Amino acid sequence: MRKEPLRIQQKHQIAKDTIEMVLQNNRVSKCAKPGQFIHLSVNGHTLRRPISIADVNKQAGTVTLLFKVVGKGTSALANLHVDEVIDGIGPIGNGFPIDRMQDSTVLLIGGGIGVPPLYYLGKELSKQGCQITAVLGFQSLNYVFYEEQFRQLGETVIVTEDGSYGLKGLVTAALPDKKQVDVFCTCGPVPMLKAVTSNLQGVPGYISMEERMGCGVGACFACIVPSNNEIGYKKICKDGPVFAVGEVIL
Amino acid sequence: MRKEPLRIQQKHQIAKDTIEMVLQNNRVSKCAKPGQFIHLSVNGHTLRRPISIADVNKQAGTVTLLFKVVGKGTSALANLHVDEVIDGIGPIGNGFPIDRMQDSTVLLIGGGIGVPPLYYLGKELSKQGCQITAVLGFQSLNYVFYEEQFRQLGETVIVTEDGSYGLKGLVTAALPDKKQVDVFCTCGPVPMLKAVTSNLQGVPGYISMEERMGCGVGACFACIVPSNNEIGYKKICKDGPVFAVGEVIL
Amino acid sequence: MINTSIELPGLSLKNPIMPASGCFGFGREYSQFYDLGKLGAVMMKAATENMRLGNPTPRVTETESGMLNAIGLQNPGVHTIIEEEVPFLAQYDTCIIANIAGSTKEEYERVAYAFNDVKTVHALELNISCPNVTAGGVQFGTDHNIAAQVTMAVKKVSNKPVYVKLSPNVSNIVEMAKAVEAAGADGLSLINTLTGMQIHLPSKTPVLANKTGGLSGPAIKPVAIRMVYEVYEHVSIPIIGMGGVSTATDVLEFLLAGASAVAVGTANFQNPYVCPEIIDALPTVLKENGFRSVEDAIGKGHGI
Amino acid sequence: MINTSIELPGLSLKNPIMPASGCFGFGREYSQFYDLGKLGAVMMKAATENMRLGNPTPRVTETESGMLNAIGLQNPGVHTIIEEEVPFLAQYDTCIIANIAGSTKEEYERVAYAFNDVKTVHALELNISCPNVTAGGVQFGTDHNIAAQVTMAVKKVSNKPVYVKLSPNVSNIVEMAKAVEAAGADGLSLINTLTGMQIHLPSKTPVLANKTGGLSGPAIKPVAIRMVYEVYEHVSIPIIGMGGVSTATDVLEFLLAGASAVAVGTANFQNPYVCPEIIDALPTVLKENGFRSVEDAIGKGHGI
Ligand SMILES: Cc1cc2nc3c(=O)[nH]c(=O)nc-3n(C[C@H](O)[C@H](O)[C@H](O)COP(=O)(O)OP(=O)(O)OC[C@H]3O[C@@H](n4cnc5c(N)ncnc54)[C@H](O)[C@@H]3O)c2cc1C
Ligand SMILES: Cc1cc2nc3c(=O)[nH]c(=O)nc-3n(C[C@H](O)[C@H](O)[C@H](O)COP(=O)(O)OP(=O)(O)OC[C@H]3O[C@@H](n4cnc5c(N)ncnc54)[C@H](O)[C@@H]3O)c2cc1C
Ligand SMILES: Cc1cc2nc3c(=O)[nH]c(=O)nc-3n(C[C@H](O)[C@H](O)[C@H](O)COP(=O)(O)O)c2cc1C
Ligand SMILES: Cc1cc2nc3c(=O)[nH]c(=O)nc-3n(C[C@H](O)[C@H](O)[C@H](O)COP(=O)(O)O)c2cc1C
Ligand code: FES
Ligand code: FES
Repeated sequence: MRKEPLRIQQKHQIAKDTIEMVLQNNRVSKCAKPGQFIHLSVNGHTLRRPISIADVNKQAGTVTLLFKVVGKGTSALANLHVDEVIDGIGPIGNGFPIDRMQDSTVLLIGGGIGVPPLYYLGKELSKQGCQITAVLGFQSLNYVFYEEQFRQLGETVIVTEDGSYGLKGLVTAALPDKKQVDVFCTCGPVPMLKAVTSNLQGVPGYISMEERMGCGVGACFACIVPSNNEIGYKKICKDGPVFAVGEVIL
Repeated sequence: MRKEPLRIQQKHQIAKDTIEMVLQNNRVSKCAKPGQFIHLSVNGHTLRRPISIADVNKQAGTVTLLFKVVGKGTSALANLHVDEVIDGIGPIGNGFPIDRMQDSTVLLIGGGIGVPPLYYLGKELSKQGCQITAVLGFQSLNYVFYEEQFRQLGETVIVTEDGSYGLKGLVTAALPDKKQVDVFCTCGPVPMLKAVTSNLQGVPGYISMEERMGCGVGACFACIVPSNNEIGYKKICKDGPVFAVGEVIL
Repeated sequence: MINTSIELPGLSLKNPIMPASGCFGFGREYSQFYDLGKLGAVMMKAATENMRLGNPTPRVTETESGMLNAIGLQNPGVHTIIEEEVPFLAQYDTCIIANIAGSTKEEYERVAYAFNDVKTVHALELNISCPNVTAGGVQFGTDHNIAAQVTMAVKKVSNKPVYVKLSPNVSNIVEMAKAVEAAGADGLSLINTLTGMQIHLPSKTPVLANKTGGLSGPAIKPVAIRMVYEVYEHVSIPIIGMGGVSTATDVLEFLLAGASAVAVGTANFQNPYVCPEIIDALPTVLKENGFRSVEDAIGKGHGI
Repeated sequence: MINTSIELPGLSLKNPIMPASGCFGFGREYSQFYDLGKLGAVMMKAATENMRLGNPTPRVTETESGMLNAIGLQNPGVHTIIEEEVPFLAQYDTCIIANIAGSTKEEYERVAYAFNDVKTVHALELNISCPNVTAGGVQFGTDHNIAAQVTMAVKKVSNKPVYVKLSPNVSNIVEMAKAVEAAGADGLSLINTLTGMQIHLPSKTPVLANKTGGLSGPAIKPVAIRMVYEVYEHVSIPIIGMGGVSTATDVLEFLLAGASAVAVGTANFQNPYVCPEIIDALPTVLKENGFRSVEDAIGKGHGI
């Protein structure tokens, strides 16, 4: 693991409060796996901000991040300009075990800023011959992003809380029949993860988790999630952020 | 007094660690008097930085500041770009009483970053028919600035501590005979002010002082200098920074 | 319409915002920037019995997200303050809180007593916590028995509500608060500065001539919020919160923690308009967070 | 050549820089970034007798120039640490300091005793100051009699030098320091975190699940410098200084205040290379300020 300079190559607003940033760094792009994140330094801030890798272009040596402006750190990041350099640690963590999903039918379920890691995951799974279905939940139409990109991977259902676009409600309302799913991968707020895993009980699945982080590398015990293992916990930054269903207690 | 936006119109390095900044603000340029200062906000810093007004162009609506990069605040200021806007309070304080110096022979004595306010002072005194002599002290040749500008106002002697340019030593070594001076104006570190006033004892004079400041407007009692007046002190930011010799105890 | 007014002992505040003692002098300077009538109240610079010249300079220095000061209670003395400063402030439609300090219990009593006939002063803030004076200050502020005695003594001679300003440099802030409440305090001011120091590398000595100084500014806000929160659960008198406030959201954080009003200190130096700006922004911040009034938000960070 | 080595009880440090306890785990993660042999020492995460799971999350939040944490002493227990973590660290050419904590005096004794046979651990850091555990922690750290008793008890059972880590949340840090010195402490660690709180406006509750947490980072440096400076004048045992260090000039400031070595905590999170970077920069900073060695600078902020 290293601290890497990530040069901003492109920056676009792709939805309300949502920024897409393409960052240039050969090493990170070469080794990034779906589900991993980068821990970004923000000028004037004590703690780094963890942001998932949403896409990778190994040829161009770039990684794409998608993030929502929710507070001081993300708004400072959003205000950076093309050609400025962000200091990031990464790629960090254990991603989705894509090798174990070859040729299967995979359901991706993302909520809000949980959607980004699923895109890179979906692309890699497609390459491996998986059949992809995506259910993506957003607050409302303004917040919807990457719909087209997901459609290119497979059937994609958009759900909005207020019904302003796609289906109205939560992602759980739009889940396909269990029997049509070999494995599911989900990322989003904990209540969504809970609802999804209980809905899809019996189906093998992987969840990607979030927690406030200190070090981001496993040293500070900030990002603990209870587990049934012998030590009683897992570290989201180091052991996760992706866990197999049942590996951690939600 | 107001908080004013000062747009950087020009920025030049004019000597080692020394920056000249021309700032656009009509109101400040209209009312600035020699000896006054501006209390500049620096992003990410709790306290403002006081910097003297070194020149004014009322037609162009600009004021010029000259400052030395000595710490975090001045280096942050030095890193600002043309067209960025600095938030400044000012002009602040009581300047040199130029009305009382009409048609006299005025000696200006400046040390290092005490030189800047003397330039605007000299220009205004010149306009009033004063005859100017300037003795300017710097650490060494690299630090010398505004020599030409001062020469245009009158006889100018440069002194450097290491003798790398002009006379070697301290400004006190280069002071003219008392008898040739009607009034003197000086700005620089306290030991220099002490030496100068004792050398020129008997000659009416004005000194401009520095102290670490909080509010910069007279409210916090940070920038006190002892005085023989009935209350025992003066505030440098509000009552000064310019005082008549004898008004404060050095 | 969001109601920002709040009633505290002796203080009918049109809004809960007031400049903190020592960061606003006696108001004259900031009256050049805006109408002081906009403020809920003004907390005046500390008054002692006689004029004090304070500490040698340098008296202030900057720290990360904060500053240190060691002014040393410089002030013209209570009688000059009453004659020259209070009448100036009294022109404005705002409440006046007199911050009083001393080196002995008797000095506190005499300073408090001097304000009895000054109708335009609405309340006293008993500064038992100034870290920058050698006699008095610290001892009063860190021993709960002495703090209670001074409070009781001042309450006895004064006809004004007394807000006791506590020092954060204590092992147990709740014990201090309960002691002064029991001694008759009408309210609390929380917090004064944390004692700190900065060493100047070039000269290899403390930057401040007084060596130590009081740390203020955003750096200390978490300590202030914690103390207000803890004290709120153990006293029934109102709390004026302070420490690092520079925005209306900071104010709301203090209200949620349990403050009934909020003082703004160091932030005035960075932005002389900070108080009126906060006052203008507060109704929106309250509304966005689901409150109809200041009253409504007080203590709401404690759950139900 | 600038000599950065320093001899302290039990510790032959090649340089005075060490990661602070709790901010570096047991070193494994940071060993991915650089050779831990570069460090003067490593202060391990607190060890308790049995495994502890710590507090619920969220456990950290950011503040202005600082952060709050309420990890709650999560650790695998002293025996696992000795079996699995110490051997890993012992591969590196650096000193190991074991931070020990407990809920009772007896637990402290047992944890300290467990390290007696671990030759690769050079010293103990007695954590009587963790603000984030309800039993033990705070009380031990804010009452000088109890602090002295725990120190004495640990000294009795342990064969290692004991550095007592003091809490800044006290009225009188000098009294605490003198009490543990008299009780036999071989050195002091100053400071642990200041107790603070942040309230989350959207949810109107404290951000940390534990409500309060420990404030660390540059925000607290002035408090740390003040405490090191004050304590240095009253004790003769060495001080390991910490609190907000992120540069080599910060290290020099602590040395001038009286620290003999310096720990770096929060800054590791911002910059995982901060310790080796400081180690590389320190000789130049010492030289520029006229010192030939670390030893030379210790206490030089106190005049002659
Ligand atoms: C592994 C991981 C991957 C993530 N990937 C993405 C992504 O791809 N896109 C995206 O928009 N967001 C993502 N997040 C959430 C993102 O980290 C937060 O939205 C962001 O840190 C908020 O910072 P802020 O300064 O704007 O907010 P503030 O609320 O001002 O932040 C205050 C503090 O809380 C922390 N914090 C606040 N919310 C979160 C959160 N949800 N998760 C973790 N820390 C938080 C911040 O890092 C900071 O330390 C991810 C989080 C994790 C843990
Ligand atoms: C009335 C007045 C006019 C001034 N005019 C000029 C000028 O025209 N050109 C110029 O180069 N400098 C001038 N100075 C000095 C200038 O203010 C300082 O050099 C500057 O504040 C240093 O800031 P820093 O952050 O770079 O240094 P740091 O040392 O990092 O500053 C730390 C703190 O100390 C304060 N401080 C440090 N040195 C001084 C000082 N000499 N005077 C006041 N505060 C100080 C800073 O403002 C800051 O609050 C003037 C000072 C005063 C009081
Ligand atoms: C320069 C300065 C002077 C102060 N003088 C006093 C004082 O005279 N009396 C007092 O009770 N508090 C005094 N204080 C403390 C403030 O009133 C306030 O309690 C503290 O600064 C915390 O608030 P802040 O972080 O908003 O500044 C002073 C603070 C500063 C910065
Ligand atoms: C996340 C975190 C965990 C900590 N855990 C411990 C601990 O287990 N034992 C201890 O003595 N101190 C602990 N501390 C305190 C630090 O060792 C240090 O004393 C304090 O953070 C001040 O230094 P800093 O400002 O450089 O972080 C912890 C601090 C942080 C930020
Ligand atoms: S953030 Fe430090 S252990 Fe995960
Ligand atoms: S700086 Fe506040 S009174 Fe001068």
